[in-house]
Amino acid sequence: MALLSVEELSVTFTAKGRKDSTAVDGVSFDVDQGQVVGLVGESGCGKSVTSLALMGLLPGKGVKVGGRAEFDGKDLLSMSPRKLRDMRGSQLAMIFQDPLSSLNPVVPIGVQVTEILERHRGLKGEAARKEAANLLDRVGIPDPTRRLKEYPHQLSGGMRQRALIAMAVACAPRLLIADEPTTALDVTIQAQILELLKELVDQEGTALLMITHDLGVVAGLCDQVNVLYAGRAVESAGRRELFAHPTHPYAHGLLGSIPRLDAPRGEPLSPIRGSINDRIAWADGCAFAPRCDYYTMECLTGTPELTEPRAAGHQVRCVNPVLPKPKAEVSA
Amino acid sequence: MTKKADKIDRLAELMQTSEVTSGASLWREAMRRLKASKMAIIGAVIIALFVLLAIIGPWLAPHSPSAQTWRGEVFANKGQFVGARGENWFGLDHLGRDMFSRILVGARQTLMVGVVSMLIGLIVGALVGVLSGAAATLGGRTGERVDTVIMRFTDIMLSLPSLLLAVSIAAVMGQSLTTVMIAVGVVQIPIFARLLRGSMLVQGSSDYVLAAKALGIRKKRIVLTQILPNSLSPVIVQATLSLATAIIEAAALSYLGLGNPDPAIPEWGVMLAQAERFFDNEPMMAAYPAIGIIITALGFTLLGEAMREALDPKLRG
Amino acid sequence: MSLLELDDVKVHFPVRKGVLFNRTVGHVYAVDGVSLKVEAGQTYGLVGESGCGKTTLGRGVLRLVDITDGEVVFDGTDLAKLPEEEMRRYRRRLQMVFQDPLGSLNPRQNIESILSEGMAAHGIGKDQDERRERIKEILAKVGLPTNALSRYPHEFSGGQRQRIGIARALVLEPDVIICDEPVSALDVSVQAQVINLLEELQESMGLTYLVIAHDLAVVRHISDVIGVMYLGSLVEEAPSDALYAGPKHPYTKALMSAVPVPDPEVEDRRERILLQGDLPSPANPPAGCRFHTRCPWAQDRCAAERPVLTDVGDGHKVACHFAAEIEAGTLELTRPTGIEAVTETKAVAAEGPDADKVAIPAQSSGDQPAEKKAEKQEQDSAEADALAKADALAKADAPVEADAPAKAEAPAGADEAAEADALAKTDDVPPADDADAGKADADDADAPESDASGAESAKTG
Amino acid sequence: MLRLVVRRLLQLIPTLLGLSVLLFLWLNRLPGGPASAILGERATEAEVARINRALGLDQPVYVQYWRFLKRIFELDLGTSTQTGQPVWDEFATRFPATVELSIVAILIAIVVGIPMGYLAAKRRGGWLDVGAVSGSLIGICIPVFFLALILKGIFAVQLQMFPSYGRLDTGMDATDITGFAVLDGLLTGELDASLDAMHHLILPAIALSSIPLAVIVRMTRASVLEVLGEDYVRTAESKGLDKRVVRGRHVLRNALLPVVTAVGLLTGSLLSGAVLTESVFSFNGIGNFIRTSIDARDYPVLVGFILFIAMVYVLINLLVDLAYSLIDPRVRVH
Repeated sequence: MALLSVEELSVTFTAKGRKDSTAVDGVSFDVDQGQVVGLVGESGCGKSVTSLALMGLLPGKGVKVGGRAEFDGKDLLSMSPRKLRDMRGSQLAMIFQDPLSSLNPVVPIGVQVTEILERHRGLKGEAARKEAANLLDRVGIPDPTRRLKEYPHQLSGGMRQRALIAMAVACAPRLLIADEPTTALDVTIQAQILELLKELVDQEGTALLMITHDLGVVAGLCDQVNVLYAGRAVESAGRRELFAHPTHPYAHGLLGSIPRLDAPRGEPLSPIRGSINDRIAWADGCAFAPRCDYYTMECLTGTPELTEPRAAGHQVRCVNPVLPKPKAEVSA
Repeated sequence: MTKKADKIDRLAELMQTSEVTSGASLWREAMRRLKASKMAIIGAVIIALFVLLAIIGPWLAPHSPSAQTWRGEVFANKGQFVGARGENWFGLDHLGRDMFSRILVGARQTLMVGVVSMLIGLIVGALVGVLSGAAATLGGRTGERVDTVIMRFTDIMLSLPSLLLAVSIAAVMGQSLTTVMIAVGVVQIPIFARLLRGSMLVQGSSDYVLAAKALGIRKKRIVLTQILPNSLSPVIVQATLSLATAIIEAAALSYLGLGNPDPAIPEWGVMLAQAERFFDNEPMMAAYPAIGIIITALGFTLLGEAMREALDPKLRG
Repeated sequence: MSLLELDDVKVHFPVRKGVLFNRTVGHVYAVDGVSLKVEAGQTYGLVGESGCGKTTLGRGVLRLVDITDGEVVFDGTDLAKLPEEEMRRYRRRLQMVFQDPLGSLNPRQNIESILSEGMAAHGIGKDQDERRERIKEILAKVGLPTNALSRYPHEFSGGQRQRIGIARALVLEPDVIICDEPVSALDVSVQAQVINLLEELQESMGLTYLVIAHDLAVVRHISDVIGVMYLGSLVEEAPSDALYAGPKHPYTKALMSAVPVPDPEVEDRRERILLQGDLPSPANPPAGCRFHTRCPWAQDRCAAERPVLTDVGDGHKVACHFAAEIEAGTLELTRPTGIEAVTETKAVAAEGPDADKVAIPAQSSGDQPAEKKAEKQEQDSAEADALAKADALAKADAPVEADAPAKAEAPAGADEAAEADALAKTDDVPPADDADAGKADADDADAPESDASGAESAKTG
Repeated sequence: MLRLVVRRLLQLIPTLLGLSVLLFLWLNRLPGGPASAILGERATEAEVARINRALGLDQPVYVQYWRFLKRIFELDLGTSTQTGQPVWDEFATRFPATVELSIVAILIAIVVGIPMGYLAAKRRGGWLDVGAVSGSLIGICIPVFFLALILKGIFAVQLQMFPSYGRLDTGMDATDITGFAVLDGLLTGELDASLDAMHHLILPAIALSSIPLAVIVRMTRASVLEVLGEDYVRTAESKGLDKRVVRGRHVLRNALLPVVTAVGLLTGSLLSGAVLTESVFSFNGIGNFIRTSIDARDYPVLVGFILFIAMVYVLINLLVDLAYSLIDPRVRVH
């Protein structure tokens, strides 16, 4: 049984005066114990909103959340706010994108670490401070005891992201959700943080839900990958399978349009035409149709189903998937 | 019709929903949002009524505002005031004049006080603001010095209360509505100056101003076509709000005896001030002008706040 | 004589401190001696992490930032020494494309007036009709519909806005275009469109590009020659394929090894050189080789003597005393490069705040490109204009990735989902308003100015 | 910390100097100059000349200005034409009353304003939010003296719940130490005097607090709304912290920063509000004294008051800066 299984999660925002907008339109995926699962997609595909919905961090008013999200047998979406609050920080933890704004600027770092220890592990005073220093030390922050008394603006971006990671893993959660944890960092610091995350996940056996738009990061980190477009999963497969045979036209186009460091200079990029706004509602057909080179009339007759045209476990939501020519020779 | 053609039509039809509006400038966007805000509508209605009253008030007034027609009746029974009655809807004032007519005619003066004071503050303040804003953004090292000197000067003016300013102007020019208007207006100057300067500094450090410099556009033109148009929205909001504060502050100055002594020209602030002495036995004489001032000020404040939210860049697009 | 030659260019922002009269107490060494040549029709890629000074260098070439020292020779003329008006006329031939598609277009001008401002300033085209024709041509070249003329910047998507920025540069028929992070604020799929557009325009109009970016893959794809910058100076320069095949400078090696490649096979066997600690503060750069505080092969000589950029054959230049020994593998590591480099917490030299030299502590800045508020020292009370400029440039440097464009790129017309993705913030929040009654001017109008000058980020782009 | 104080004080000098020049010029421009202010309008030419010579007004301007500055430093602001006493002494005796009134007014504004602003933001769009916002908008639009009149008319005159004038009942003999009636009562153990003083303060303080209360409610609401949208509040929630901790340590501690600055600036504007409120309640503070001075065109007092108010305003700005640098670590000086 998966640690977390999300079925048909949907999130719609209602604001007076403006028409309803659907950010997540039926996303489903599973995360097993100790597994690293990627949610990949460009901006506006609903990956961040999905993570906020799971953690119950969406604002109370003006939001409709549908579907189920079973964590360890209990449905997160229908759980009482009080019980969900008890799980946040202890069972489920989250790291955010911008270390600059994700720390309270007027409270010392030490307090922001000990407060979670007090809340979930009942540690008080000196014991909490000692454990906090250990945590900072473990995530590679030098001279941790001095850092406890310092404020966020006295630390660099990389240090702040480590402090956030220390807080997230303080109570050894079973699932860690990372929403673009290294996007706002430079590439050498990103490499440090990714290695740190990998080590923490391997040592503790924590499951990691990695949300990013960077396919390079996914290729190196995730076991299972879900590609999202316009609020719905369009392809999900194992890491090697997806990168070797991207079958949904969007995933295929995405991989073709990214410049690779190891690609010689001459090789031209094949971009996907149009932009995220050129799309249609999933109810009317495949949202990617306006930008797709393979689309036919069937694409415009209602939401395409998830099928497995290439291999078991490699799900694709497309009526005209990109398969190697000729179609007959479908490898098992 | 080839298969490909109808495929494209079907697609175009489905994409209809996300068609982008064309040519809607930011002002039109802000207007659209303004019309949708209840606060703006209520404010606009109040202001419209007030301005209408200011224009046609004198023709509507049943009696002459300054003639002391019922003088005899009031003076006959000392301290006994005539409240609302058939002929005089709002009753009589302490000199036997018809309050209702005075309120109707007074609207025009009060509007004038508000508008003139605001304009003094806006025009002079904006000029000072533009000067120091432009100097700070494009003037280089000397520009920054000019800016600091101007800012020190506005600091001084900020600490001058309108109260004392009015007294000093009254001492020089004598007691009159012009004194009040100048005093209230002058106090607004530093507020407008600092607001416009601050806004220009923010716009001045933006990428599109840097791009204008890179294009080789001359400095004066950059200030006029790039920086200024984008710096105006906070000033417009403040202008609307300062109409409200001007009317209230003018009433306060009249209360302190600096307003227009000449009773012939009715003005709500002066009427409220003069009615204060008789408040204990005839509160309504003060209530009518006071309610007029409060509702009018509320109208401007509501519209100002609604405009602030409509013009707020964070909410744009 | 190449089209654009930079000779030992330095841009130092003075840090001013004082109670009433500000005297200079130190400098932020944003660009500290950079020499490079860009041939006509060629693309020179300038790559480096935030705070390395690449954006400042780009702006220095166009004199949007005062050059402290050195020459910028363009087609035989040293731009650094030109008087204001003459430089203004030269600007027609050197144009710039900006990173933030929304922030670099005047929100209150429609596309036609944005594109014709430049022509008017340089007297191109007799009247507006003639200019409109030219604009229509250019719009077609960059792939924008002609009905764009009457529309406003906020009505376009990020990719379209970037095309408008490119059109604005092209309208003046420039020889050189400096692209400052041209695609880093765009979505991945849109990035490719703009990169291809830039390459097509180069071929059809014979343009010369100086591309500034932090994304190595993009720079490698688009550049003929790549220069790697670290803390204000060039550490290595080489033709792009040669640089990828054999990086010689330790920093370039670490940089290349840190870039993830979208291919599991490559990712699994990629050797990662992890650096310790964070970038030192450009206001207080380490002595000798700037990189010695983090270099895995740092020797004593590196801390004493600053290496010079020397040509080691077929255009490959490197600034490192021991480049040959490292390449031959004969030099021992003096610092770990594996995971222990990340988790070991002995105080790294770069961290030690040797604050004696200049008021700003060494450790004040980090790698974080959006880092604004560095550690407060008594220097904070200074009206540090230098840092306000440095702060603005640092922001421009930020490797703002795809998700961030959700904010920058959410065009009004687009569906709300994009906006919703950046929803975490309650959107229509009225800003803290002035205390309008009475004269209690809450001074927040002053805040941006004092904020910027108060910010102590010693980072410079 | 000292550096900040020194820096701010040094920056005051140009402002105060500029102000003194302004005042000096204004004083000379008075009709007939200071002489007529002392002798009154009907003075003869000879008398005016004699006074001018006596006051040294025939000296060159800069000499007069220098003497004017010297007198200010010696806190010699001239004598009030109404009372014949030195202006400074008049201020000294009356200022504590206005300070006491202003403190109570600001306390009311803070104690009521901040919770209301917070609740309005928390229950955004609810009836409390709409009520708080419209209430504060109306609060700003009511002229202070009219509100004072209504309060006095209803609660003092008709309902007799509160005294309608003065600082203490005539019969009450309270020993006066600091000039703060409530405080003196507590110090000397005369609790009844202290209570009575409080009783006199309530109505004028409520009237005076109308505008600061309105401003604080709207500012707290806006600030809390903004902070609620910040990433670090989301991080706190993601840690599953108790609601109390999120509200206290994360939301309020950040949201109240701009409010502190605003409170500082509002106290500055209270002084002019006090002139109106005190005259309605004939509450014997500096405001009431200024009201009578205006009627009597007592220029030395008015000039003195402008300088006095400038110094108070500048002092308050200094205190606000210091307070702000104490609570916001980002600006705190190491």
